[in-house]
Amino acid sequence: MPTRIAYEGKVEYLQILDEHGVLDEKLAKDTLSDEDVVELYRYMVKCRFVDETAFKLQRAKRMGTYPQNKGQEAAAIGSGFAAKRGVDWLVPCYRENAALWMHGQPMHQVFMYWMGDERGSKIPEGVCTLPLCVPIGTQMLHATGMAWAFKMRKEPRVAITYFGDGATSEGDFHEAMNFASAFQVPCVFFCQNNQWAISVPREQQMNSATVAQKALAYDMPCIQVDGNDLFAVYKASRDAIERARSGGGPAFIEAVTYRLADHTTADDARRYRDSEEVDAWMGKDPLIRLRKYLTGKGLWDDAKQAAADEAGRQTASDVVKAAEGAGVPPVTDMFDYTFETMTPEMETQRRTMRTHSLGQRPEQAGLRESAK
Amino acid sequence: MPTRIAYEGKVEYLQILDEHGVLDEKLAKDTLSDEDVVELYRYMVKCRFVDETAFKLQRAKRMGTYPQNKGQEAAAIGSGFAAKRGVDWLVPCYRENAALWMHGQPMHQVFMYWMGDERGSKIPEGVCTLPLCVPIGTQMLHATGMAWAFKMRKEPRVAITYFGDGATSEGDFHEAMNFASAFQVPCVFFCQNNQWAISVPREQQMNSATVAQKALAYDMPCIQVDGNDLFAVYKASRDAIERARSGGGPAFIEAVTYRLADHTTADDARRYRDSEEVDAWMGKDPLIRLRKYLTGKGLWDDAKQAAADEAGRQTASDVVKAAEGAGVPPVTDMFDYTFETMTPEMETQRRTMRTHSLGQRPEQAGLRESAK
Amino acid sequence: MPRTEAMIKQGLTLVDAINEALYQEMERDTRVVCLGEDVGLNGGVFRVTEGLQKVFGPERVIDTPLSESGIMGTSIGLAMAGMRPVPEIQFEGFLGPAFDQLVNHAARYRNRSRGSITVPMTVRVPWGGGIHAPELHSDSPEAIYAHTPGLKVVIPSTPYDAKGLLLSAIRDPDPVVFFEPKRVYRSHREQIPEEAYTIPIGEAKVVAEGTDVTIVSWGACVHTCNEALDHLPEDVSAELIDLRTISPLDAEAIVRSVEKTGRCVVVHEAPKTAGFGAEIATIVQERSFLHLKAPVQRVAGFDVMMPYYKLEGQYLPDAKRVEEAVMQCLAY
Amino acid sequence: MPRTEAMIKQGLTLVDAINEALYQEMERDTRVVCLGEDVGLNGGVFRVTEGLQKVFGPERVIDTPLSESGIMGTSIGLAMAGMRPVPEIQFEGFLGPAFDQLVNHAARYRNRSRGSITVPMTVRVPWGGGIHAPELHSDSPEAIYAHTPGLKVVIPSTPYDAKGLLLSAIRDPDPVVFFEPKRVYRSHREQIPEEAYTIPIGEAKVVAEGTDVTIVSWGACVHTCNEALDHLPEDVSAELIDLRTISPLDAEAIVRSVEKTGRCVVVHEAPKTAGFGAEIATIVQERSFLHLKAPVQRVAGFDVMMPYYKLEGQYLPDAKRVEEAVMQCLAY
Ligand SMILES: Cc1ncc(C[n+]2csc(CCOP(=O)(O)OP(=O)(O)O)c2C)c(N)n1
Ligand SMILES: Cc1ncc(C[n+]2csc(CCOP(=O)(O)OP(=O)(O)O)c2C)c(N)n1
Ligand SMILES: [Mg+2]
Ligand SMILES: [Mg+2]
Repeated sequence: MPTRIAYEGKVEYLQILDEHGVLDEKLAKDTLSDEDVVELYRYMVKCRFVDETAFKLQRAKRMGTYPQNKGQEAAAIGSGFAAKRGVDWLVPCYRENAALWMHGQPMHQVFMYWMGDERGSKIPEGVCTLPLCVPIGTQMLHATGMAWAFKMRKEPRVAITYFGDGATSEGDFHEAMNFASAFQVPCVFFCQNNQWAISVPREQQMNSATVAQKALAYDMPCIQVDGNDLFAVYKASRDAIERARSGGGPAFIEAVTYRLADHTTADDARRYRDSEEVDAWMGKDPLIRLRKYLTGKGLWDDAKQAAADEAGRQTASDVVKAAEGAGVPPVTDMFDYTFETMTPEMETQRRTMRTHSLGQRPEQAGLRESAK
Repeated sequence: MPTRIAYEGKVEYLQILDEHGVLDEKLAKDTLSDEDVVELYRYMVKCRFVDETAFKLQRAKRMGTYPQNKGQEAAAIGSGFAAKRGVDWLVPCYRENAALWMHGQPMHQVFMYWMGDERGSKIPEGVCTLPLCVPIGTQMLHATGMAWAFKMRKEPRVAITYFGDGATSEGDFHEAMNFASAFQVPCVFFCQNNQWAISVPREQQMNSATVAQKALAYDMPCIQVDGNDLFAVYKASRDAIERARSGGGPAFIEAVTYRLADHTTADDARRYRDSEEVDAWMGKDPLIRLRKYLTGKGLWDDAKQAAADEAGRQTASDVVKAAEGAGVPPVTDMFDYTFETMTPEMETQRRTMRTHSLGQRPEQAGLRESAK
Repeated sequence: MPRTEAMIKQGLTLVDAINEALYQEMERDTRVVCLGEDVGLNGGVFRVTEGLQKVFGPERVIDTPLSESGIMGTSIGLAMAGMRPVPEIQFEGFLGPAFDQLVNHAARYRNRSRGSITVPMTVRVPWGGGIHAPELHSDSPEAIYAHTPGLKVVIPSTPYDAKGLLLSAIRDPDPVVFFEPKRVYRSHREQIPEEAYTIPIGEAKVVAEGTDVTIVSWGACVHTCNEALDHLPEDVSAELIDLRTISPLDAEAIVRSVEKTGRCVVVHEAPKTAGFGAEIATIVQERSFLHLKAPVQRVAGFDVMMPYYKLEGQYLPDAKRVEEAVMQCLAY
Repeated sequence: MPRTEAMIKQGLTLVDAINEALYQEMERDTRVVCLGEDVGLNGGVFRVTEGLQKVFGPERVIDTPLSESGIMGTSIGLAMAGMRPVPEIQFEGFLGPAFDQLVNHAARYRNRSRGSITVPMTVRVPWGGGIHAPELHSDSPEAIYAHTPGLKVVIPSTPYDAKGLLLSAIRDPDPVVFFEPKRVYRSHREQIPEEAYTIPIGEAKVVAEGTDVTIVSWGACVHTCNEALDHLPEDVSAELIDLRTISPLDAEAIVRSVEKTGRCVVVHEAPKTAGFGAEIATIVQERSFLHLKAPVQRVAGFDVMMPYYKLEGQYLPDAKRVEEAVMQCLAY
């Protein structure tokens, strides 16, 4: 046959709860119960408070650079809720606090992390989350490898990995997708397409109509969802996770959302994006639409909101207290965790805190005051 | 709209001259003239002789590891012929001798390259080809960068880059495709899908129906062609090159072909693939089918074949003579071409051919015989 | 960009100096293009390329995708095709994904092609610790690139040097890695010539003359060493050398000084083991063995991952540690 | 794989020894998986993994896509999830694309997570020149990884060491880069114990005892040094140390020897500048300064790209150059 179609692929879009808080009842069937939604909304409120608190801490110079999660709560929480705590592994980038928290990583540790303290990335026993990941696009390979181990050992676990729209430009993303598909491992790739990678808009980052279509390269099931719609995110995530768990291989989810804040506290987004754009997306805020929906359904009212706000404020203050209470780690920590067993050279460095090795004590060298 | 199609893409397949030498006249219209085909067929015969000669040289230990081109001549020549010599740049991997030759890179230099001599990669003035590239998947970025320069300077040039099926698993491939598409540069990505990457078959290399669909990730025009069909390869290449030249941006071509020989002379493909598979592909040999077609059309006969064979043999022998005649490069070459201007340390090393720097001559050091 | 009032009065920071060099060279040579993540509209995360896109347009000051290998690899292609690309890698930690293109291609094309293909490209990279940044924003991988034949590695420590060396780098016919010590991006201001000037790559600078001990350093640590000089006892006369370029290395300058002083201390931020300090110590003992009165001392980062910022101050060599090493060296 | 008649009679090559170690450890520990390009059905391009897939199946001896970062990154994930992956990178030149995962992730996870996440993984890499291979198949990048805190770097030079060190590496709780000197993959045979045994990582071996000069080397160069020993004048008594591991480094062994001999020559294939020889020379002068009768000498590759094979013999240190350096060192 001289000409024929060798391949056809497509990307579907899913929205269940629209910007006005109107639910598509049919699509919402078998997704979240009323109790779930109320609980998750409370959770989102709490996360928003904590996020704002981190921002303020940074401005008060009590925290280093911090990337706000604001506006992306539905994406993190909808997907995080679909994963089994203590069973499935979350492999995050850095804008998924809400999901990590839900899976047991204490939020004060996340604060400690941004305060420049490795102890913030110490994962408690039983918690199945990896540390935040700074080098963009690299962690998806770890998720793929973990998922591969689950498959090898026939464990009913799934890895779900988070990354941004910009991350899909990195080669490692591509290699992870290819491995995951070639070996059909239980890994869910969750792209938080928040429209920006620092100052570069998605349309400039790639010449592609959607991010999700990148999965077609690997014949990997994919979907684009309204990332500010808790229902759509949950449904797509649950379907992908449960399919992966039952041997159906990897999947790709593009959550279309928006970074309502600056890239990080070191950034000033007004330099490169219009306030109209931000304002328009403010209207699609996942919290607002969920509150509208809940109120409409009689599940929520101002008193409940006030209580939720108060709980959020209280939690945030507890988190700050715990994080700041941790103080500075012992300086020897930097040596103690490099290998399981320290090398002789490192022992010397640890003992003397010096890298020169004349073997003399500072006092011997005639220093005016002795070094500690 | 709760659910909709956000993206649709497809890959078309093109064949013009089938395995039996039967041409689809309609599709062949405006492609190659009879004279072109005869000339290119002669060229293919010559390349096959040269390729076999390299193989034998290696077996006689007169050449190092060599990757045969056998079976992929139509892909290299059809695409190479579509590019403008001295204008468009060819950015090869290592299995495109025929195309490089056609664009002016002397074949004895390619032999020298495989004999372990950098002078083999010296590109003559006016020849627009890059050196062979060993690290798989990396050169497509160079082609993209070159094409970008052409676009910046508004030159009507195109870069065409060659790589294998295996190469599309590397992250750099992905980054090149994304850059090329994002900046709409005149670069043509030509994948020689010869079904194998050393011992790994294409179906194991990726879980994708085609290689071409990887271009859908970037909304880049793509096509899959019968890579052993000179007409299809030429048409697809010409269309892509001329579209790129006139500002239409990059394109991806998957040429479905087959590596009839071992991966390289260091490889023994019988360890990992069936002889039936090889035999089946022998029947699709681009030379056989083109000869059938030409003979059927009365453009070719046994006498012409004998003459072409003789010319091929002669050329091969000339190439060997020139390559072997080149001898060993001056040892100082390794220093002389590292930078435009040598560093002081390198000057010392070059002068003394030693890396220690006591500054003594060997004779001074009491060596029994003086070093050269 | 043209100088502001503040610059005219108070002098230029290192960031200003680099910006000025880019601006002047882009004006002079249309082959020069800047590319990288956020270098365009946003002017770079450190504002080093601030304003350039407005002047030269988005085709010459280019916001690229988030793709370091892509930036490096296409820059190689641009350079081979006759442009003079100045890619920026946003932080030294993100050279990782671009390592292969830099080391296996940029460094080798000239030699591999016996001079027929060249890669005149300057890779700008904010480098080093001390700014309380997150992980992989504070490393010092210079030894790796100095160990790569075919690359030049330049590390200015002052605005004056930054401008002159960057202009040399961009005009250099070979690939240059230009590390910018972010700790001193804005910490010092200096009056420097407004017109374009170059400083030869491969020439060290004697920052302070002395007779008792030679201190060799580069980048932000030069300032740490300078601080240490102030704390040394009055009767200690230390010579401070700022290498400015570690590849090619100005070994003569070091040897000349050590043959005078007989003592040497090397100071750098990178982990000690197999750091570039080892190369210097080795050269000194190779070439000035009989002049040495004490072992060459290294003051460096520890052999651990650069700690997160709560502990970076304990990791980075400070004036106290330099002082200690100098005194030990003198007391030997 | 179980020993063949030939092996039983003539001993094992380095390739055989590694194969045997992999076979035994995979039998002992089901967490061990081998993965890489062509390591399965084809048994690896050097046949190091020959036969293993037949015994352990394609789920434990895995042919991966052509994707070094993918191999390294998924191996990290496998290791974190409790497996003991042994990825192979086909040639050292192709560590380039995997550099970022190795250096910025594998080396750091334990420290970054304060011990809660670990990466017990052994990266096997055929390494070094001298086999007339094409470009990027003959490099020696060990200094780069020795400069990376959090990685161990092991380089055996004999079948016996290869087996014992590989078993230690796989059982090590931290990431190990295991460089296999391909020049001596099959050049020597040795009778070695059939049962599993380990050799501690970080212990050098005295290959030949001597009193006049210490020669320090690793990998295939150890054999070059051995050859040089034969050519030295009768009255020269040279001690030869095979480091076997360059990170962690057995500095004590070197220092002990040099304090006896007073002289030291380091030999390696990698380019001289900022090569690992510099670290050794520096340590020797730091710790044995008063014992040194001559500068530590380096015999190394030149500061150029590893040349294509027509000239590799001129680039690689040979016995003659080692001999020269030793004699110069003695004559100092
Ligand atoms: C490999 C690498 N390159 C560059 C950076 C610097 N950087 C940090 S975040 C960022 C943008 C990330 O964009 P995206 O992936 O869309 O995630 P988002 O921040 O929008 O959530 C960049 C360029 C980095 N951290 N890692
Ligand atoms: C980065 C890199 N990894 C591994 C290799 C070793 N290697 C050489 S050729 C090859 C297979 C290439 O397959 P493909 O891209 O399909 O090209 P083909 O050889 O089939 O033409 C491999 C793995 C290499 N040269 N470069
Ligand atoms: Mg984003
Ligand atoms: Mg192939």
